[in-house]
Amino acid sequence: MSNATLESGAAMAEGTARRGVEQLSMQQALNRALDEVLAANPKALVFGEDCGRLGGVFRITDGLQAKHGTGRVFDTPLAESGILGMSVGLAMAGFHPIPEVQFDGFAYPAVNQIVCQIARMNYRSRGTMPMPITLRVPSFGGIRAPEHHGESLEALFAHVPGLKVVSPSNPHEAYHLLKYAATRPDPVIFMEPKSRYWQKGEVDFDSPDPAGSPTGGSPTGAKVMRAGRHLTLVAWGAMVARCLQVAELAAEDGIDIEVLDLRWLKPIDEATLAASVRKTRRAVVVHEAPLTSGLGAEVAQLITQACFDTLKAPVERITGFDVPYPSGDLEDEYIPNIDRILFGIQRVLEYKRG
Amino acid sequence: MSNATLESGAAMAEGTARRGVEQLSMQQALNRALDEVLAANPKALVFGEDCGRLGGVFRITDGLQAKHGTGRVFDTPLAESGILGMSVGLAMAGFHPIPEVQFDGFAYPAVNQIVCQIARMNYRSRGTMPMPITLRVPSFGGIRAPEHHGESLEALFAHVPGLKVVSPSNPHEAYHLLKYAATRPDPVIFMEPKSRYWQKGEVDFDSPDPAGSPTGGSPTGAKVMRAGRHLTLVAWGAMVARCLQVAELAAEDGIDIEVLDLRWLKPIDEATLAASVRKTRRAVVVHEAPLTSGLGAEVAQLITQACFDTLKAPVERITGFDVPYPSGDLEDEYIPNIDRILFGIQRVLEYKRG
Amino acid sequence: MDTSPSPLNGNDAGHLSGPHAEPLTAEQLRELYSLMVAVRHLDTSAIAWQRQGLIPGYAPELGQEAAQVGSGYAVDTTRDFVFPTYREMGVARAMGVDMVAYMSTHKATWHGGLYNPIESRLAPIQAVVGGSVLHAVGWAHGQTLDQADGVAMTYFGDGASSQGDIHEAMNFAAVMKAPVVFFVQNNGWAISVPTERQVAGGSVAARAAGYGMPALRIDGNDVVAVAEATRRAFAHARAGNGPVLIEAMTYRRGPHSTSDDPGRYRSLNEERDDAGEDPLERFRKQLLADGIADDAFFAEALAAAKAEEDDIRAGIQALGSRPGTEMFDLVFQETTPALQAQAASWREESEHV
Amino acid sequence: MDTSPSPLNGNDAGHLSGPHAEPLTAEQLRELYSLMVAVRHLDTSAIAWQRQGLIPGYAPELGQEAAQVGSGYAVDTTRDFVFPTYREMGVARAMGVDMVAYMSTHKATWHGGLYNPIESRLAPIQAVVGGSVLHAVGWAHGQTLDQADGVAMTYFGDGASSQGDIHEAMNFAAVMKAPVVFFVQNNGWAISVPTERQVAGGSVAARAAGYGMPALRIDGNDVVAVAEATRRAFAHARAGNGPVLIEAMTYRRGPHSTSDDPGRYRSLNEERDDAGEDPLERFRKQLLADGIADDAFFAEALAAAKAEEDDIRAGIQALGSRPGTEMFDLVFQETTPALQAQAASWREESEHV
Ligand SMILES: Cc1ncc(C[n+]2csc(CCOP(=O)(O)OP(=O)(O)O)c2C)c(N)n1
Ligand SMILES: Cc1ncc(C[n+]2csc(CCOP(=O)(O)OP(=O)(O)O)c2C)c(N)n1
Ligand SMILES: [Mg+2]
Ligand SMILES: [Mg+2]
Repeated sequence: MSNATLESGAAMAEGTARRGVEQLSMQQALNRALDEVLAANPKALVFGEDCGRLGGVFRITDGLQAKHGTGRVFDTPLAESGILGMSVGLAMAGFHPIPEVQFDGFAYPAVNQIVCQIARMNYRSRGTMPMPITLRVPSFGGIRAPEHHGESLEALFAHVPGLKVVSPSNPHEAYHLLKYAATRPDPVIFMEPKSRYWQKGEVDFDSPDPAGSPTGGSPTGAKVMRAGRHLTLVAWGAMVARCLQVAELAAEDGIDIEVLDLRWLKPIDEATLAASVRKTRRAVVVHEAPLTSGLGAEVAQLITQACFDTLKAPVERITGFDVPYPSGDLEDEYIPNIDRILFGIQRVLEYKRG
Repeated sequence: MSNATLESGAAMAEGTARRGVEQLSMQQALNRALDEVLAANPKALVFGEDCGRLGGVFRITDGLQAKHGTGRVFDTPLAESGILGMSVGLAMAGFHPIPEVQFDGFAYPAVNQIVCQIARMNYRSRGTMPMPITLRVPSFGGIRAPEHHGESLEALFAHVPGLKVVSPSNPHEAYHLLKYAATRPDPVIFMEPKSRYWQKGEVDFDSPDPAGSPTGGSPTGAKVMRAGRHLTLVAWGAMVARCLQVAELAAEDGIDIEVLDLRWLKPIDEATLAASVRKTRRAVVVHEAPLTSGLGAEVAQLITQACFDTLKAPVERITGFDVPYPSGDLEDEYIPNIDRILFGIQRVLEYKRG
Repeated sequence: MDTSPSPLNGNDAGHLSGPHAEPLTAEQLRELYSLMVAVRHLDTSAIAWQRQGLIPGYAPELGQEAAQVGSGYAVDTTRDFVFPTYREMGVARAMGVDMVAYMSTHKATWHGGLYNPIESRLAPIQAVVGGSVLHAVGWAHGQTLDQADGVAMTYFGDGASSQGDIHEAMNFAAVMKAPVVFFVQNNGWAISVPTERQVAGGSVAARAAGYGMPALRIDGNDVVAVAEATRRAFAHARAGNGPVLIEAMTYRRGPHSTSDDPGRYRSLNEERDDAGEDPLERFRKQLLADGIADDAFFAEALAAAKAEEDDIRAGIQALGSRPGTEMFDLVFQETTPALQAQAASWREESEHV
Repeated sequence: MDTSPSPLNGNDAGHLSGPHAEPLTAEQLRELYSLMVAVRHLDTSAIAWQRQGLIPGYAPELGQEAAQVGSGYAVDTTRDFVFPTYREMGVARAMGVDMVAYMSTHKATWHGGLYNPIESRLAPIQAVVGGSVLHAVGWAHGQTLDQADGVAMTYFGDGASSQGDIHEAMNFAAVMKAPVVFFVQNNGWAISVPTERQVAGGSVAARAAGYGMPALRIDGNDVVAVAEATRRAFAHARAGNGPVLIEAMTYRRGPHSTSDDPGRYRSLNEERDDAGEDPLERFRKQLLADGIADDAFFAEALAAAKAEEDDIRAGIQALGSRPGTEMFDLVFQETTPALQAQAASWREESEHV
C-alpha cells in the first residue's frame, strides 16, 4: 500500500486517454467502477444475495449480469458465511472475488470466515495464497431501515490483522476507491455509506484527486476535504458530508474548520492526520458507531501520540451512543447531528487547562 | 452495575458465615464458583462442547455434571452459533445459561448470535426478555497452542452495545468475578486468561476485596493491585501478573509503579483510572490484542480526556502487533514481554515536550 | 399439489404420533375465514398506508394468509411460544396479538414491535433471516428441563433455509428431542432468488430425514390442511417425540417489501402461473360449497375486517415517536455509569437544557 | 458393517456416474500398504516425539489410516485440490507432501505448516472445525468457471458436521453443481462427545439426500473400499455431475490429541468393542490371503517406514524457529506503513539494537 501512490488508480488502468468529468450518484459511480473492473480483469467476479438479476437491493450491480454474464455476476443462496467462505476458495483458485453482503448487520454471520480465513490465509500460507477479496458492505445508518440495516462495523474490521478497510464519502471517492480496492492483492472491506447512494456529485475519471482539492490526493491515505486553521474534524463515510456542513455553519461564526476524510480506516494515514492537527492544534472525531471501543478511540489516540505537545485540548469524540442502533426518528438522536458536533467543537475551542 | 457495590458478591450470597481463605488455582476457583452458582440457582445451566462428562478441555467444569446432573450440566453438539442461539431461548424461558466456547477463536462463529441477539434482546423486547447469559471464553495467548487458540476479543465485545465484559487476573478475582457475573441479569462475556489457569493464589471467600488490597475492592470496577507514584500500568487478564513483575523490576531502579487491574472491560471504571493517573501523571496500557483499534485505544483516550492537564506524556500502548497470532516461539515476541513494557515505561518517563 | 398433509420420510420417524385432535368445527372454520379476511384486509391496507406516507415500509404477506392463519390458529397461547420473522403478521393476528403494537414496527416506532412478547407468547419481530430459529430450540429445551408441556414454533422461509443456523437448530433439536415445530413457508422466493436456485434438492422438508426428524410437506394455501398439520405436529412434539418440520408450499404474491420491484425478476405471467389459486378465494368457495358459510357471513367478515383496520390505522396514526431516553434505559437491566453519562449529555445537548 | 461402497440415496442422484476406474493392481495394493505402514509408524512416533519434548503436541490418527491413505491415494495431484483439517497426516503422506514441512505444524513452527499448499495441492492445515469446507466449494466452482476438470476434496469429522458452515457448503455445492467430494471421517468421537449425541439421525451421509446429492457410506477401515469409493466420487464430480459425499466409518483409536485423556469419557473395554479390527492388520491379512504380499514385503515396508521416520525426525529436529520478521512480512502482499513501523520497533526492542 505504501508505494501505491505511484500507480494512480483509474487513470493508469485506462491508459492516458482523458475521460473527463461526469455528474453521478454514488450508486452510479460504484456501478461504473464494478463494470470497469469486470471488463479489465477476467478473473474478477461479482456475487452475493440478489446481486445478479435484481442488480442488488441498492442496484449497485445493476446491469452487470446482463453485460458480463451469469458466470461473472451471480446470485448466491442466502448465507453470508457461505458467500465469504466460497470467496476464499475462489481466491485460492486465482479469482478476484468482489462479494457483497446485503447490509452491514448481515456481515456478522460471516465474521468467522472473514476473521479466521480471509484475513489470515495469506499469512497462514506464507504468502502463497493471497486473498484478493473486495468485500462490499452497504454500511452505516440514516435511511430509517429495519433493525440490523444501519450498523457501523469499522472498529471490528480495523482490529483484525490482515484486513484493510476503506469507506468512500462521495461519488468521486466511491469510483476511485472501489477501482483501487478491487485491484489490490489483499482483502479490503469496502464500506459504502448507504445514505449517500443517491446523492450526486462530480466524478473526475482521470484522477483520484478532484480538481481544486487542497491536498494532492491519491486512492491511498486520508484527504483534506476542506482546509481550515482552528480545528480538525476527522470523519469517514456519510459523516464527511455532515462535517462539511458543520464547517460551513462554523465559518459563519468565524471558526475555520479543516475537514479530513480519513478514507482508509485501516491502515490509518497517521501522517496526514498529524500534519493537520499539528496545524490546527485541536481535533474532533466523528463517527456513527457506538462510542466505546469505536474507531474514534484509535484516531484520537493516534492524534494524541503524534501531537501531544501542540494539542490545546483533548481530542473530542462525537459518536453514536453505546446503544443498539435505534428505530425510526430515534435515528436522528443517535447519529451525530449538526448540533452535537457543534457542541463538541465548542467544548474543544473553549477548553481551558486547569 | 453502578449500585452493585452494595451487594458484595459471595459473602452476601453465602450468608454471614465466614468461609476463610484457601490456596487455589484459577481452574479450581472457577470450578468452585460454578459449583456454587449451580447450587444456589436452580435455573443456572452450564453447557458447551465437552463441558459435561469430560469437564471441559481445561477442566473448569470438572465434576459438575456428576454433582448437578446431566440436565444442568451438559455437552452440546459442536456448533458455537447453536450454543449461543440456544442460550437465548433458554434465557427467554427463565434460565440463566452459563455456556462455554472452547477457545476464544471459536467465538467467531457465534458472533452473529452474540451481537445481534444476546446483546440486543433486552432492548428489542423493551426489557421484557432479559438475557442473563454468562459466556465463558478461555482467552488470550501464552500456551503455545494451535491457531485460533490465543485470541483476545475484548475490543470486539466491548464495542457491542448491550454486552458487559470482564476478565479476572488471579484465582481470587476469578472466583468472585464469576460468581458476580453469573448472577447478573445482563449478558456478560467472561474472558478467562487460560495461561493463568494453573497458577495458584489465595482466594478469600468472604470478600471480593483481598486482605491488604490497597483499595477497597468490589466485584465491580477496576482495582489497584499495587500502589505507586511514578506511573500507572493498566492491564487485564494475564497481563496483570506480568505488569506486577515489571513493577518489581522497576522498583529496583527506584521507579514506583502503580498497577491497575481494569477487570471490567465494559463498562470501564473511568473514575478509578482517572484517579490513578491524576496521581501518577503517566500511564502505559498493556494488552495482548493487536494494537490498532484495540481496547488500549479506548483506555488511553479515556485517560487523556480525564487527565489532559496533568499528563506528563502521551499514554503509551504496549500491545500485540497487527499480525495474526503467531505460532510457537514467536508467541514470546508477539505478547508484550517484560522488555517491551519496560521500554514503554522508559519512553513515558523520559518524555520531554519538544 | 396434494392437499393432505403427508409424511415425507420413509423412516419410522416419518409417522407423527401424539393424540389426534378433533376435526375443525364449522364454527372454527368460519373463525379461520374471518381471520384470513382480517389479515388480507390489513395486509393490503398496510401497503396503502405506506403509499400514503403513514408508515415508511412494509413486508406484505399477500398469498400466505392460509399458511400463517392456519398455523397461528393451532398455537395454544397458554403454553406454547412462537418465534416469527418479519413477515408473520397473519400469525400474530391469529394468535390474538395486539395489532397496533404489532404493526408499530412498520411505522419504525420500535424494531421488535411494541407488544409484550412474554404475554403475547410471540417473540419480538426478527429481522435477521433465520436468526430466531435456534431461540425456539433453546426455549423448547427449557420446557423439557422444566418438565413442562409447551411447544415452540419457529417460522422461516425458503431463503432462510440456506443459513447455517437452521442446520444447527435442526440438529440440536433432534439430538435433544426438543419440542419444536419448524414451520417453513416456502413462498417460492427469497427477494429475487427463486427456490430452485436456493434450496438444493428442491425441498426443505426433505432435509428433515437427515436428522431423523419427521416432516410434512403440505399445501400451504389450504388453511384447513395447514391448521390440521400444525395441530398434528404440536401433538407429536408435545407428547415428547421431538421436533417436526412442516414445509407449507405457498407463494409470495406481492413484492418482497414495499421497496422491492418484482418486475425486475419475474413477469406478471409467471406470477399468475406460479401463484395458483388465491387461498382466501379458494377457502371462500369451499365454505360455500360445504354449506358452512354464506354470502351474508362473508360480507359480515369483510365489514368486521374493515372496522378492525380503521381502529388499527387510528392506533398507528396516534403512535408518537418513542422518547429518546428509551435508547439508554432499555439497553441493560442494570445500567452502567458510562451509559448514564451518555444519556445525560444527550439530554443536555438534544433538549438544549 | 458392509464393506462395499453403497449409494445411500434412493433417488436418482444416488447412483454415481462418470467413467469407471480399473480395479487396483497388485502393485497399487502394495503401495497402499506401504503408505499405511509409513503413516502408522510416523503417527505413533509423533506421540513419542511429544513425550520426548521434541514437539509440543500432536493429534494422532491411529485407526484412521485406511480412510486417510485410501482417499488421499485417489487424488490426482496434477489437477485436484485437497482441503484438510488438523488430523490428515495420512492424506498428506499419500499425496506425497513433504513430511517435514507438514509435521512442522506440530512443532509449532508455523500454524498452517511449512509446505507450499499450491505446489502440494493441499490447503494449509486448518484448525477451525469445518472451517475449510466452503473453501473447497469455492475452489471447485472456480474449476467450473474456468472449464477445468479439477475436483476439490474436503475433509471433516462427525463433530464438524454440526457446524452451520457444513450445511451452507453442501447447499452451495449442490445448487452450483460444484465438483466437490465431501469426505467425512466418522471416527465415532468429537473429543469426548460420541456420534450419537452429535449427529442427529446417526449418519452424516443421510444428510446428502436432502440436497439431492449422492452419498456413499463406506467401511472406512477398508483401504481398498475407501480408495475405490473415492475414485468413483471423483469420477462422478469430474464428469460434471456435481458434489458427492462419502462418510467413511472409522474409529479414533487414540486420544483426541496428546493433551487429551480419553479415560475420562470412554473405557478401554468400550474402545476395544467399538474400534473393530485394526485397519492395518486387516489389510495385511488380506494381502497375505490374496497372495499379493508376503512377510518379506511387510518387513521391508516397515523398514522403509522406520527409515523415513528417522529422516523426518531429523528434519524436525533441525527446524529452527521462524524469524520474527515473518510475523510482519507475511500479513499482506502489500504491507502498510503502520505494520512496517511496528516491525521496526519490534526489531529495535527485541534485538536491542
Ligand atoms: C442474515 C440475513 N441476511 C440477509 C438478509 C436480507 N434479507 C431480508 S429478507 C431476505 C430474503 C428472505 O427470504 P425467505 O427466507 O424465503 O423469506 P421471505 O422473504 O420469502 O418471507 C433477505 C436476503 C437478512 N435479513 N438477514
Ligand atoms: C469452530 C471450532 N470449534 C471448536 C473447536 C475445538 N475442537 C477442536 S477438534 C474438536 C472436535 C472435532 O471433532 P470431529 O469433527 O469429529 O473431528 P475429529 O477430531 O474426530 O477428527 C473440537 C471441539 C475448533 N477447533 N473449531
Ligand atoms: Mg421465501
Ligand atoms: Mg470425530
